Amino acid sequence: MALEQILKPSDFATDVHNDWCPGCGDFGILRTIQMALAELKMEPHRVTIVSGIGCSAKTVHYVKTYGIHTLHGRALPYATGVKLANPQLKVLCLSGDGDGLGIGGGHFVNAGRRNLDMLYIIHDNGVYGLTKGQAAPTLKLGVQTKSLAHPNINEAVNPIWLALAAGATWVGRGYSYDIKHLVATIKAGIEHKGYAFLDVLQPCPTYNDLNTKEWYGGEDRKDPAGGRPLPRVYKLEEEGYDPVVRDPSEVEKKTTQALEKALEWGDRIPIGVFYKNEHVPTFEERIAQRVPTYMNHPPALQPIAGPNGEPRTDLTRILQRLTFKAE
Amino acid sequence: MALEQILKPSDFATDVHNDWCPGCGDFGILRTIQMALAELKMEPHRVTIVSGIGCSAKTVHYVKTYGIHTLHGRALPYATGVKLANPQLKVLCLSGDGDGLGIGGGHFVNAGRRNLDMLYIIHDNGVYGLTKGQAAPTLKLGVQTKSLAHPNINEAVNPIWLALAAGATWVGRGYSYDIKHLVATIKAGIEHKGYAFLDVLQPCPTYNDLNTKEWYGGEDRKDPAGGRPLPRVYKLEEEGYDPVVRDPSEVEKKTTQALEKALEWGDRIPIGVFYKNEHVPTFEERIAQRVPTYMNHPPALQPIAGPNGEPRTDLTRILQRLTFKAE
Amino acid sequence: MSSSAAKVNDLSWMIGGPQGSGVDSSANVFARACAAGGLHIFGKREFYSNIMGEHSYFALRAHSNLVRSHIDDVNVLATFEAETLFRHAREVTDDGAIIYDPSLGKTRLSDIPTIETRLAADLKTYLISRGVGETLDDVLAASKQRGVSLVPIPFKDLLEQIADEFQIDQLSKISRVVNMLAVGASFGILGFDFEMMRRALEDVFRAKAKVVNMNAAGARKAYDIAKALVPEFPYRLEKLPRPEARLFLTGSQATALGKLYGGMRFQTYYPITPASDESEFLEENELLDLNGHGLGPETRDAATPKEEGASILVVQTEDEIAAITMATGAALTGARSATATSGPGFCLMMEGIGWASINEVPIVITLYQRAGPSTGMPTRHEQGDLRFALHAGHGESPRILLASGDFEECIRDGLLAFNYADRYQMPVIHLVDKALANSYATTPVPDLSDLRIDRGALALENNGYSKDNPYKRFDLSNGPVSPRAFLGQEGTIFWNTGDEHEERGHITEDPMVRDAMMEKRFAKLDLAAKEIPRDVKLRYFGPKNPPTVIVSWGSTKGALLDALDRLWAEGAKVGYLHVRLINPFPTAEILPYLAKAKRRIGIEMNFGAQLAGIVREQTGVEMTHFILKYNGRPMSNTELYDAIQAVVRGKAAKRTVLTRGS
Amino acid sequence: MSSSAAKVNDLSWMIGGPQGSGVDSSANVFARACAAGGLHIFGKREFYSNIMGEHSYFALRAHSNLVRSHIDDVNVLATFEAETLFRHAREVTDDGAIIYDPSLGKTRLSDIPTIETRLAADLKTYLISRGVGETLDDVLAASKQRGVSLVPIPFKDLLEQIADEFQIDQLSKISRVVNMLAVGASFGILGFDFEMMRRALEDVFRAKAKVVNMNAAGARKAYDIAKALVPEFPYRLEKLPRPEARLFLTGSQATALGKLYGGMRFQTYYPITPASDESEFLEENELLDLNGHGLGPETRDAATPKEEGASILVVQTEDEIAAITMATGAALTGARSATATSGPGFCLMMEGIGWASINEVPIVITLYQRAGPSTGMPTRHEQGDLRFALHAGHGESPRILLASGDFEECIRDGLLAFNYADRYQMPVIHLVDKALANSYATTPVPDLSDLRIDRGALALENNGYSKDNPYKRFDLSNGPVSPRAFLGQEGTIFWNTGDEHEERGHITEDPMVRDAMMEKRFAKLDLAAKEIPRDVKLRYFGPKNPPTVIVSWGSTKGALLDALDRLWAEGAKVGYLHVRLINPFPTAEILPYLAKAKRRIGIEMNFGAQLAGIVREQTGVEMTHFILKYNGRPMSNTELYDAIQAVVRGKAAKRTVLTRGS
Ligand SMILES: Cc1ncc(C[n+]2csc(CCOP(=O)(O)OP(=O)(O)O)c2C)c(N)n1
Ligand SMILES: Cc1ncc(C[n+]2csc(CCOP(=O)(O)OP(=O)(O)O)c2C)c(N)n1
Ligand code: SF4
Ligand code: SF4
Ligand SMILES: [Mg+2]
Ligand SMILES: [Mg+2]
Repeated sequence: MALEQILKPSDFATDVHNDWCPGCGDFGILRTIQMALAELKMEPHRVTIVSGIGCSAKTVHYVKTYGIHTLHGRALPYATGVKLANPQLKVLCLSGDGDGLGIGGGHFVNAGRRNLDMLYIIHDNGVYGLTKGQAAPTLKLGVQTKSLAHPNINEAVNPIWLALAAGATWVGRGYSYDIKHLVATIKAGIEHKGYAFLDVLQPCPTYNDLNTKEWYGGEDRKDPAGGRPLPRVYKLEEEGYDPVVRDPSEVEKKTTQALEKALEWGDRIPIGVFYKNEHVPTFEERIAQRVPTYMNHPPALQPIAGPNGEPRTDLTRILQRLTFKAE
Repeated sequence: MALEQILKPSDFATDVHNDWCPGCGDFGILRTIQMALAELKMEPHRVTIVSGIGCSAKTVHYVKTYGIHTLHGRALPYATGVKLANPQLKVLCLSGDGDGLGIGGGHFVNAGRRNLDMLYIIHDNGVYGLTKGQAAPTLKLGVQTKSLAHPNINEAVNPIWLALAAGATWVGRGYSYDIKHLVATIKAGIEHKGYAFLDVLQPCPTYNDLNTKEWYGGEDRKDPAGGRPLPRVYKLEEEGYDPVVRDPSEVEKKTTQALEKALEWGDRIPIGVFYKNEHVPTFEERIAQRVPTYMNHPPALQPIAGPNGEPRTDLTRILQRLTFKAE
Repeated sequence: MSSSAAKVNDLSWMIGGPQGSGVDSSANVFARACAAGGLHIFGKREFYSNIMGEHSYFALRAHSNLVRSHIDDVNVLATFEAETLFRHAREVTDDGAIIYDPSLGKTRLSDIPTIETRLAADLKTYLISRGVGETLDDVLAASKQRGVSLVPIPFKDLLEQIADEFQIDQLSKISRVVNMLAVGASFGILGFDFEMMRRALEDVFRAKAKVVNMNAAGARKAYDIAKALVPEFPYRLEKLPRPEARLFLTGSQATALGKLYGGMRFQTYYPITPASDESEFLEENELLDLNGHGLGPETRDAATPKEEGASILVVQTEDEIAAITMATGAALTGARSATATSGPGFCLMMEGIGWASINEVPIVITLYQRAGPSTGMPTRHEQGDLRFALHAGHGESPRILLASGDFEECIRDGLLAFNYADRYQMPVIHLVDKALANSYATTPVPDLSDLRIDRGALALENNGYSKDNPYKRFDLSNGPVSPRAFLGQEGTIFWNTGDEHEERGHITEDPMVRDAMMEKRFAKLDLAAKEIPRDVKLRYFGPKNPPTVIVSWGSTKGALLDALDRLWAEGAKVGYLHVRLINPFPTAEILPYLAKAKRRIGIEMNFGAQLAGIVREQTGVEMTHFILKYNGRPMSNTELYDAIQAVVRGKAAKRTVLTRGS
Repeated sequence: MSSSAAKVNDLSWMIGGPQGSGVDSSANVFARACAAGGLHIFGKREFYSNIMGEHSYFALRAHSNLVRSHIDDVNVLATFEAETLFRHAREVTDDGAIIYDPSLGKTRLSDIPTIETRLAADLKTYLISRGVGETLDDVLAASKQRGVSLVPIPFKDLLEQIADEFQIDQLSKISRVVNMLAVGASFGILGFDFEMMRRALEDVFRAKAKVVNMNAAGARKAYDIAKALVPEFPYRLEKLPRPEARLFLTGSQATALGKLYGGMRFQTYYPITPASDESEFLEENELLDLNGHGLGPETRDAATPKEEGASILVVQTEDEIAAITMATGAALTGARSATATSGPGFCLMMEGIGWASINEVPIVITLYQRAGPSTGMPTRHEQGDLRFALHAGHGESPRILLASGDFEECIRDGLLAFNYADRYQMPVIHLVDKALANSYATTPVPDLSDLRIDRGALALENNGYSKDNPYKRFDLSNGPVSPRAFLGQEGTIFWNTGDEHEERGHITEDPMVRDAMMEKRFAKLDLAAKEIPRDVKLRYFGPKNPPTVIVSWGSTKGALLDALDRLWAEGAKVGYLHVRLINPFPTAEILPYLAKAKRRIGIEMNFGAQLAGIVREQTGVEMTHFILKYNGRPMSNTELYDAIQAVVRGKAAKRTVLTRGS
């Protein structure tokens, strides 16, 4: 398929019936992924999208690229396997907040340590959507959505902060109703060299009646003058925030700055890129240091058999150490 | 057993043969735990120590308290279960760095969200000791201990940082060869109201030939004047560092300060208390808000049967909603 | 599609509509109305793994006697939307009725994106075979051809009237009333006392008087219209006088009740369908009463003073690994402790189960089976986890497996699971399944006065242990069961480890101690096999020494008994062995039933006939026939009746696969 | 304790000492010296789950013919420390010898804290029964009473001499030489050509000439002393001329070689005993050569040009959940991909295995069994995971189980596992065990020229798929196997999901598609049962139609064949069925062997006789006898010989539990 033809988001759409609730924030994420892939002129078959389990995870069925809908909490290791075996593929990974930060918390931490070149998106809706609205790890302590029998008893985890602690080299946040900004952010994440983590604020109108579109949009606090809502969400880049580590010596400063921004919530919720550092070698680069042919001959692209199935791996060198020969 | 008699660390010792390698840093941790319990006048049977799997996890067999040696990576949830079912017990939890931060990473994150009143200690030796020296999550990128075939390919995780991100309300670090300091730190951790996390630098002379006692002690960089080694480890409290959040408004400042300290490594490695915040309600307190009798009648201490085994739970109220009565 | 004689109080009713549109509460109202009228109800719920919009339906049976299963036929199909009609119209009996919205007549099959390609093709073939087109009107016409009564209800008009009456500005605000109109219409043609429906509405919407009135007003209108349209409908529902007190509940609730009654005080869970319903129910009821020893108010012992402080702590964990390990930690303190999950979560509990078993910790795992493998069909039914539960965890460690077949067994096993866990100091896996969990029914309040709590051998405080005679958690000197101490108890300090251990619980690799501990652990299972009463192990139903014996387990029980009642009434000589204790397997008790039978039928909701495999492994006896189902929909009384009859008549292949259900 | 006739090249040798003190390299040198002399070697390693200090030992057999197992008797026991003597002196045959340090004579049993209480008590009883005290001298005296030759070696003196000669300032720097002294002394009494030992030292210490010389010098001294002390020792080792080329390797290495040869290019692991040895071996050999198609240099095809860029990527993951899922992700790209683990890790792979099975992903799991349950005895042997592996994961999904019994099977199955995974598009669980993994032996270089790589049905690029004829990953139209495409391939975009799916891989809950997919998946297993060659499924050894047939699997093979060789030589009519393909179970092939046998013995390293259970489940045939062992130590040729003989002679109970090993 010639690349020039793939320019429309609809080229990334499938005919699969979408069964999200009306008004679900996931629609925005789906659309922006399709737009970003189109704008980046990606060939659909060169892209693999991996997801966990949850409402969010169904996304892959609606995108016309290879789509791997895996197990609850395991999107990251599956995606890692795909990328490691064939680093020439573009890999996106999607999780719900329960999927990525609850049951998948251990992988979240360890993916940061690798810095593999891929983008990981968490659909942050504060609830376990598909199992009917239990509190997810991003829901704040003491709040009570309509789906809960009691106020939430756990402190929330801060995804931005955790990603920084884990070692992600690009950390961002988007909002699923700001399509234009989200497309740009997703594109930036895809283009980052290394492991990029993107938290997307994704209202779940069915179960989370607190962090709604109206709330993020500030409908409850109208500008006394014009009567216009004062959105809670604001853009980092519009306030001159510079997330980029331009020199390794800046790591500490830029990290601390990102951490401070990550603490903001409530009246002012920053979106945009919090941190970006391309001075850390990617996992692929680290492997290539040991195995120089890795990028061109990764595991997926090595011939292993001759025309008649003859095994082509030559074990001579290894066997020499394990063989006793006649005198 | 009258409390006054339990004053010697040896009262907390068992006759079980200790099989750690000579010079292992675990000895120091074992000894300091026994000392701290003695100094705090704890009754042995009121204490339960829970551990995962690894060299470090064997500790519980050498301490005369209830000792629960569990599964690799699962010390925290077991300990959580013990404490939740009987909050009147004193619970300590021990892990190796692989145990707590590798396979147990997900629980690490979620334990912070709860703020249960217990102390969690990680034996930080940079390697998977009991499986013969593979790189553990705290080993730095690119270094190569004698047990590794190749330089370490993963970035290290920063336990202090991660604990803060997860929400631990007390975060400290000790060094297993500074017994006095470690006893004091462990005691402080035990006495903290809420979830306390303690990272202990624990040399593994058998597999980690980089982060050795000599290295921490600075034997390789002697003071040019007196010829004395210049230790890498230094004490936060000796430099006037104040970790305590005295008012909720200080949270951000004290956290940032702790994060900055957590980044120090190499020439100067801080030990002591990084952060302490008792303004966050403990998990026990959160439960008691819903179930006022929780502390006095926790799950472990409720009568469930009459003298002849008659079930004593009265389901009348629940059944009323589920019963149709004759007109 | 079957008989057309007039029938009183023997009805199969179905309502369908998109998930989240209020279909569930209308089914609830229908059921409660029937129950209020003294009828028995059995309801089955089918829905997609989806939150909103996909098709869901409720199939209800109402009867003067106890009903324990659904049938394939539908006598009355009620809905306000098109998809339900496309999907289910063919299931309506020739003498049945369809309640529908006439304004949807022009809807085409291809307008419904949620109908699976395979089903759409199949439907099209059907419509062509009937010589009609593919609109809803065509579907209705085909039904009418067969004799089905059509009951058009002008849903929108009625809604508008209600909006007017109750001064509602936007129709969308009362859109859910539409479901109650369908219920009202149903009762109209069935001639049921409308007052019962009003009562049910009050029950369901408790505090909200306006909602009750609005719904009642609408339903009444629909009732009258329908009644006028089909005055002589062959099916009737009639109030029965003075029924005894009855429970009306789901299998999840029954299980929860049994566990609470058994003294459970700690439960962990990670959200998962269909298991989390139980935990959420427990969470809502966390504050408990301690009192007498009856299940219901009638057995309360007024002499026992009411005590304070009873409660259950339900903890939502970060995953199922934490769920099982946390529950085990809690069990060590003496609290009766459990976790509840379904297949994927159970997968994550393997190590935890092994640890509990080697450390002889009493812990209960309630396993709500659903259709696997992998994520499978999360909201659909299966009994596919039997072998996995039996062999859960690497290496070899004992556990008890109890599988409940109906609500009373759910309650009893909920309590017994803890007794066995305590007495034999090992994990008990209590198998339930989606069909049981999500079906709801009326059932007489069971007499549980025989139930007692048995905590097994305990090392009490002030126990006489001393330095010279120290407490040994895994004492080998007095039979396989060693008295258990709780964390925090004085004088009984012990250790646990997942490693092989000596008597105090410290690690050992001594080959002889190892052998002794392995033998100790498994001897407890032998003990359980000896001690557990026969009537917990299995139940036999049917004539003595029949030529045909069915072996089955779990929730097939309801459909089997209902089907067998009919077969027995017709004189069929069929026996049915319902196995409830799967491990230790009741080999000796089962053999006599099988040895003499000419035909042995394994009936299970799975592909592999798992129980039959265990039976053969343990007894050497092979089933001669299998009736299996694995399409995610529970077996109906109807298809079981047909399939068993075919076997009895010698007309069945060795393996019959049931495929009904939509 | 047995025969006392002079024996050439038939020796059982043991060396013991604390973990980490160099015992392993001395055993290695002993073995290599023997191998260099043309002898066959079989070595077994026993050690605690400990890093340093606990007792470990190596039992080696040296023979002119192939040896496949250990025996219980020890002919020469060599050590420089006390614990080994306390533990093993009783195992030395009456005509054997003990090489020891005379300066330790006064050591008391109670001085050794690492000896288990149970063992210490047992030893004491023994010493009392011999009328001696409890020092090492007493132990030696008791041995001498029996005729055992005592060979005191002045280890410290010799070390000092070496230190002098080689100008070593601190004795502690050469403490490890002490082990080689014990080896030298052994060869001294055995009269073996010392030159072979020198060669072995060169082999082991390659580059380090000084180390070689030092060790050789010391060993020579000990050699001479020992030779002088026991000039007429009945056991002798003699060089054999011109042996054919032989492999000398462990089971882990054999398995790794098979996998590499089979084209594996991606392996994940999380550290665990005893599985991680394989992954670490692979990691050390990550850079590969691509070339001809032989296993060894002799079969290299010079015409095929050497290609660049072959390598295997071995990834240490954060846990075993990541290990299985990451490997599965890699497999989707077309790379032959595997993970290797042991019980606790395998527990964490349940969901991943189910996902791979429902998505028909070829993935290999090498399962190194060790003694369970739970953490169990991590460094000890067992075959306890068979049932768990067979039923791994909730719900029902197909997988293939292959169990290797010896090194050649490890190599072959290493490759075949991938072929079957690709051909039947499902997980293959390759069962190995601790005994196999950690034993090392000489073995003829196997002829593998029959092995081919079979990737199964693939959807090639430029495949003619189009919008109207789209690629369907789970195409139902052409038999159960659908051509597989790789991620990244053009024209074959597909989806995967753990949910039940339709042909393209999208979620479905359609009951009929569900049935079709279940049947498709299991039909592949039927296909495998048909296609997999009989000689992979099982091997039968022994006479035709014997009255006694043994059924066994896995690494019991070596000890069984060694024991049977003796029994056959004595005329016993015993057959042995070695089952290698456990699933799909070769029912038809196995039945004829069992049907006619009067006695059927199930021999397994587990408590529950797991394979025997499967045999009964599948064939209805029950074993008449069981020979089982579960104390963590592999079955010896000796105890198997005795136990089988007892069965044949009608003197055995139904269940014989073997208990030898220390
Ligand atoms: C091991 C396991 N446990 C539980 C589940 C049940 N489950 C399905 S979706 C889901 C929660 C999804 O929540 P989240 O990840 O936040 O995604 P969302 O639906 O909110 O997008 C859970 C717990 C599962 N599939 N697997
Ligand atoms: C599920 C599981 N995987 C692997 C292992 C094997 N294992 C035992 S100890 C250990 C590593 C221990 O390392 P660490 O936690 O750092 O503790 P240390 O020995 O260094 O104190 C591992 C991986 C196990 N017991 N369980
Ligand atoms: S439940 Fe919430 S997250 Fe899921 S589809 Fe509905 S709105 Fe979206
Ligand atoms: S291996 Fe390391 S951590 Fe383990 S006991 Fe030895 S020195 Fe300590
Ligand atoms: Mg969510
Ligand atoms: Mg460690």
